[in-house]
Amino acid sequence: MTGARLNWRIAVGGGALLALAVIAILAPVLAPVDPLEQDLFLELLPPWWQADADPTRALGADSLGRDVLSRLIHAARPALTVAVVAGVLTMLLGTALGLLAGYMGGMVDVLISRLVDIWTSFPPVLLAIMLVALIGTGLHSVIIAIVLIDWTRFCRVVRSETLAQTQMEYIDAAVIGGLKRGVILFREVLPNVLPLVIVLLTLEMSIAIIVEAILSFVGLSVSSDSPTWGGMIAEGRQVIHQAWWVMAFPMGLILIAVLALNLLGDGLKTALDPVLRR
Amino acid sequence: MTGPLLQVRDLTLSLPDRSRGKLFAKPPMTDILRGISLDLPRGESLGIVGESGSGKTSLGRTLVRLYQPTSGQILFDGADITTLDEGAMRTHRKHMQMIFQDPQSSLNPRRRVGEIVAQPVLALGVERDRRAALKRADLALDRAGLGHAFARRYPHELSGGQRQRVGIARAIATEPRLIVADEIVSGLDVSTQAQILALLNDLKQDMGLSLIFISHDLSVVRVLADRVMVMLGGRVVEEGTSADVFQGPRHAYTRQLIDAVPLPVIEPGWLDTKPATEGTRMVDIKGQTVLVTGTSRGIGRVFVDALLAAGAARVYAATRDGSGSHSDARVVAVKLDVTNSADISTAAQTCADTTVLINNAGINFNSKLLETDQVDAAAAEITTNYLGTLNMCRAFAPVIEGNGGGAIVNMASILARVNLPLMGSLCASKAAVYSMTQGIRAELASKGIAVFAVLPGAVDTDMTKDFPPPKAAPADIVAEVLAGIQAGEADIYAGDMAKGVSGGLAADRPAVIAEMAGYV
Amino acid sequence: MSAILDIRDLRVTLRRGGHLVRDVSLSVNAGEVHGLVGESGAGKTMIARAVLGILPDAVKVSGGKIGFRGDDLLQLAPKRFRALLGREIALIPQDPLTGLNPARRISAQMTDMLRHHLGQSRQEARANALRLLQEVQIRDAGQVLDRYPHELSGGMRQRVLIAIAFSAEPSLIVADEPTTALDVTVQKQILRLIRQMQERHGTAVLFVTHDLGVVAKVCHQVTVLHTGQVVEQGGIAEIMSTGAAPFTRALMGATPRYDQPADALHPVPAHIHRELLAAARRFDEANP
Amino acid sequence: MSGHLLLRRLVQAVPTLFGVSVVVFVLVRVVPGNPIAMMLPPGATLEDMERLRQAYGLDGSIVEQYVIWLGQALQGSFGTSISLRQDVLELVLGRLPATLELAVFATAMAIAVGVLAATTGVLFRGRWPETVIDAVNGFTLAVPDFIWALALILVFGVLLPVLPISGRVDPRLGTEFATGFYLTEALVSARFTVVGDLLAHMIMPAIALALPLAAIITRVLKNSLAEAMVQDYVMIARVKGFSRWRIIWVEALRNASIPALTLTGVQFTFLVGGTVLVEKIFSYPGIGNMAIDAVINRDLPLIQGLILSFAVIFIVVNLLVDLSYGWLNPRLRS
Repeated sequence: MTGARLNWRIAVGGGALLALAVIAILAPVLAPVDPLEQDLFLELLPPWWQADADPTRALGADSLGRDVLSRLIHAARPALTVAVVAGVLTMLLGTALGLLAGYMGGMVDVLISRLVDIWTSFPPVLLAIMLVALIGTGLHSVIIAIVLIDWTRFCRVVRSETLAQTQMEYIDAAVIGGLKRGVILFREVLPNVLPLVIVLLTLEMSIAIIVEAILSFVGLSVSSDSPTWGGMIAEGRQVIHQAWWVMAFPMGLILIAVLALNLLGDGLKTALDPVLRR
Repeated sequence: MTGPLLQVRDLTLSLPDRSRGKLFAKPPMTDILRGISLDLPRGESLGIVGESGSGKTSLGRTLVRLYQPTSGQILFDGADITTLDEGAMRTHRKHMQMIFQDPQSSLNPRRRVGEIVAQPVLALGVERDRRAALKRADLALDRAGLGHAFARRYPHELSGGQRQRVGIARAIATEPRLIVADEIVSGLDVSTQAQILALLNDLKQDMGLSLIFISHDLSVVRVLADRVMVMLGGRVVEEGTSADVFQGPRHAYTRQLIDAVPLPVIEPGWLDTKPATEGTRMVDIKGQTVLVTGTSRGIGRVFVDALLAAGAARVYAATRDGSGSHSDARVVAVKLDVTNSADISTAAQTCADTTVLINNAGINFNSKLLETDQVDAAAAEITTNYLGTLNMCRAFAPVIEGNGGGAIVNMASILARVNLPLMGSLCASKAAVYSMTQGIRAELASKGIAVFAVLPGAVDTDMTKDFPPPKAAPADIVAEVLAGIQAGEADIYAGDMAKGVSGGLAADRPAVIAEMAGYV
Repeated sequence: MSAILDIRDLRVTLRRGGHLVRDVSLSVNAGEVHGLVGESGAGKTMIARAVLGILPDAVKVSGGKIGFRGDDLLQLAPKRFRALLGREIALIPQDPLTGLNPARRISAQMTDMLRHHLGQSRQEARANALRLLQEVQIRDAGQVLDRYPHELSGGMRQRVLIAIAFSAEPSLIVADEPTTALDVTVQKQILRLIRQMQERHGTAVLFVTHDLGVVAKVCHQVTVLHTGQVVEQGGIAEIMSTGAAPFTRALMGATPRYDQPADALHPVPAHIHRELLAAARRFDEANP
Repeated sequence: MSGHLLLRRLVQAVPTLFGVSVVVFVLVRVVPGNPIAMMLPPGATLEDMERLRQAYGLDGSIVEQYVIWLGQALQGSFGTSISLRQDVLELVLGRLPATLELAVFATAMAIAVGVLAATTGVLFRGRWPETVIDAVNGFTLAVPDFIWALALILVFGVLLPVLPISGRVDPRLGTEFATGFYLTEALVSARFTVVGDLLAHMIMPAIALALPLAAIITRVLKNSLAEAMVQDYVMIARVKGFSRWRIIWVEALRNASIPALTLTGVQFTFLVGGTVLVEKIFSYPGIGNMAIDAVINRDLPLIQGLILSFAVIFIVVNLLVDLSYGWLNPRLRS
């Protein structure tokens, strides 16, 4: 019974993500028009099902007459890049520090935990905006900002899980069995913490997509002419009363990406647990 | 090789007690093990029994150096392993293995049974090659009665008994000389338990193993142990061959433990029998409200801290002038001069929740009986030491009884049993206290109040500065007194000197009297 | 003497199939302690829980009746059944650590039923709680009432739970391994207390345990269970005698005793388990 | 003893606040770029720059600068905002009440919804209401406040225009307020039209902030409730004949609240952090909205002041959470 449930979660979540990835990779091929091409005659053109629609602009056009569909497709590239790169880097940094704090204890733990305390005393969105404002806009800065802000999420969870694992008697058994400290950490503790980390990674990827969108929304992500979902939302917000769809489509895509990642995470959580996997 | 496989000398273990931490200060240390010594000959098995909190599990873990002892010495196969670091320990680990209490948490859920059993074989260098190690694991699994077919399974696929067999296989895979088994059958059904016990018994004989078998269940220990050690409060209460201990326990606590085990035989009236001991009821200091007299100095002051550490809910610290303050909020200063009956009756009202009374106040003029100017010193000693204590008992016995019972502890002296003419008048007053205490004990026996007489030897306080050594440290005396109360020893001989004199009196009374007389 | 509890052909089944209790009958008279003995999976806890109406979600009663002073508990409307619980049927649980709510004072936990079901005033209920605590030999009963569970020792907590169980003078108490989690010296005190209280109040007790030693000391009647079937039933003297059923005798032989050396211990022979398992299978084939 | 704990927490908060101020300080000054140039309006002269450098004590080393800033901050002076040319403390205190009212309102809503959903889910365990609650919750859990805010605007502001999409109060009402706590003040002085208008403005941002928190509370509380419901003390309560609803509320909820509360404490900081963006989206005049502008204008003194006030809010919330542990768990009281 569990088997069937986790299958659909992983299948639907993973399938949606795979589709998004394919779209991002093949964007130049798939996009019907150049996303940067402006056509003032097509300004705020409605999508295909409404009157006055243009069949070459299936999802309508924005305030500068650019094709919404093509922009959506191209914007999948920065979104997914940020999700993967920032997600993985955040995971590496946060997990390393969390393992260290949880396993070493003592001063190392106090130091890392205090650092996490300080870090989480900043409103994360504000910190992201500030970082990007300071190091300059662009994909790199967005990624750096996400890593610098969100490592605490991994660190906290991994630390407490590591602590919980070190209370287990199998760790004592490993000491009696002559394993070295480092080996115990990597061969015994880490495999038990890893599933949690992977689930967190899917969560982190969805957060990265959102943060990227937020930064674009505030105008601080990639350069303003290359399309991003957040940027499109910001533009749509300006014309919301005349053309709601300009904002609605990128929002929908973000929603799909985020839901897919969460679904995948839920599915993996059961799939990676040897006891639940039965 | 000859000599015992494991020798432990005076092992102590203290761990920080985080439940009693204060702002900024480091948490205080709690003694988990206090002065444990034992010898384990090769091929023998030692059972360690005790109730929860006795320190038996901590002892097992300290022996295999999962915990670092605070002091003392552990010799394994002649080598001192007390302070070895993990790297140096590894050469010994091959020969000393452990089976854990909880087979669920002691097996890594993400490893197959075969890998779990092979792990120490590889890590301890018994085999260098992974395949050879797995082969050895198969053999160990066969030997543990599980069969090597289980090597491919995961722990969660096994039953509790099967998991415990994996734990056993892991422990025997390196062919150790010593195995420490901690409560390994406590979660199992009787029929599974019997199988596991039988298996360990076979392995012990086939492999010539030495076994340390820790359990709360005396009956289970009897099955495997050649010798038995009974623990209480981090100390060894009694030790001996298992036949001796189980058939003729010497210590009151052991007797009480044995008496409480329900055997599967019909025995009308068993439920109502109380242990027939020459001792008295055990009293747990934890949660009690204790009144201690004479806390301005010496033993009295040490008592206050020791009682707090033992978990007393409140301590009334009585001094003659009611002075003194303590950082712990549980301590209440009381003005109480035991020679003043008005003080005593006031205290009986203000300290109406007292459940344990420790009559510690006393004076000492170091005077001989005849070779002294006046009889004043003797009168004062009798007034304070004897009458003061008696009046306190008279005032507080009804208080304690009203609170549902408790204890009275009277500080006498080993000199109550033999006169040291150098301070002859003091000895007489202490003898009076000792005699009076026995009488009170009889009177209060049916009222739920345990009465203890403490007979310490010379203690190193300013009151005894003229007394010749050896003198015990106040803290040691107090620790022994509290241990005696918690173990239900009626007469508590605290300190080596007191035990020595007491033993001497039993063996050759005239010799002791002559020796004491010699100090004049 | 009439039976307070009269269980007839009780059958408990997993909702997804598989019997846990296979047509067990037993009866408990007033003033009698009836031991329900068996190893894990024998069905003893399921029977106890069926009597209390607190079977786990995955399990249901699929046959038989549970007679309680003339009523069949299984046929009773939920509201009437709840009205019986606590007042007429009470429970002493296994674990004194989790048996008391850590967030509520002892007084609240002792008086809630007296107040809400028996309509006593706050003062009345408190006075009754105080009297009960004194009856279970707790010193400073007044102070204990105002404490939280974590401030009491394990033995004290079990005494409080016993006091709660007896508080409405029920005619039946189910004791579910009430001393398994306790130290042996405390266990003896608690066993003594349960017997004293039970004798004083004339209560019938269904005593669930895996420990034959405990059975020998506190029970009048015994039902020995294996795989949800009754292996043997009778007075304590019969069960403890050499004429008992092979499984009972084997279980005795497998129980270690401090007064006997190691070679007196014999694991339960495999064929005894096998025969009982085969009987269970035959039952399942006949009653799918 | 509560005093003891309080003191310990306050003492622990000092290094955190210190750390926060250092991090902000270093971030803003170490990163490449001339901080003065960042502060100056376009068209400033070199002299202006020099004057400003001295005025802000920026001619010393970073340590000296920090010491000067800290000295003034300890005396309650956080400097003057560059872009708004007003005292930072005044600015922050002027905007803070709006954010506090919004955050408290949203939190209250989240707790109410979360507790209700969790208890209902456990009450109907294994039946359809639980399935519905789980499904809705799974969805809500995934969607961030940012998306909720925009979706709410789209639906209730544009497609079915029933709610105002920006501001805090309709200026046409012409109401005067004596304090910054408009909602509290209007309630106290019984001006119910104003209360209605304030709520209409607040409801959408509050929902956007509350939903993610409510979802988390629901999930954690439901799990811990389900765990509590199989404890022996719950079994005892059932055997005492109490109803399932009473058992959930009287016996289980308080014990189950502890893990939920821990998380609420952590998540509340995310909620407050979320105000930054949500206030921006709804043009709601709180400190979050101000903070984005401050960053974009590189208004250093204002950024410092705002971030420190966020840090203080977080610390106070965590303090409250710690204190309520004592209430929920008597064990922590002694």
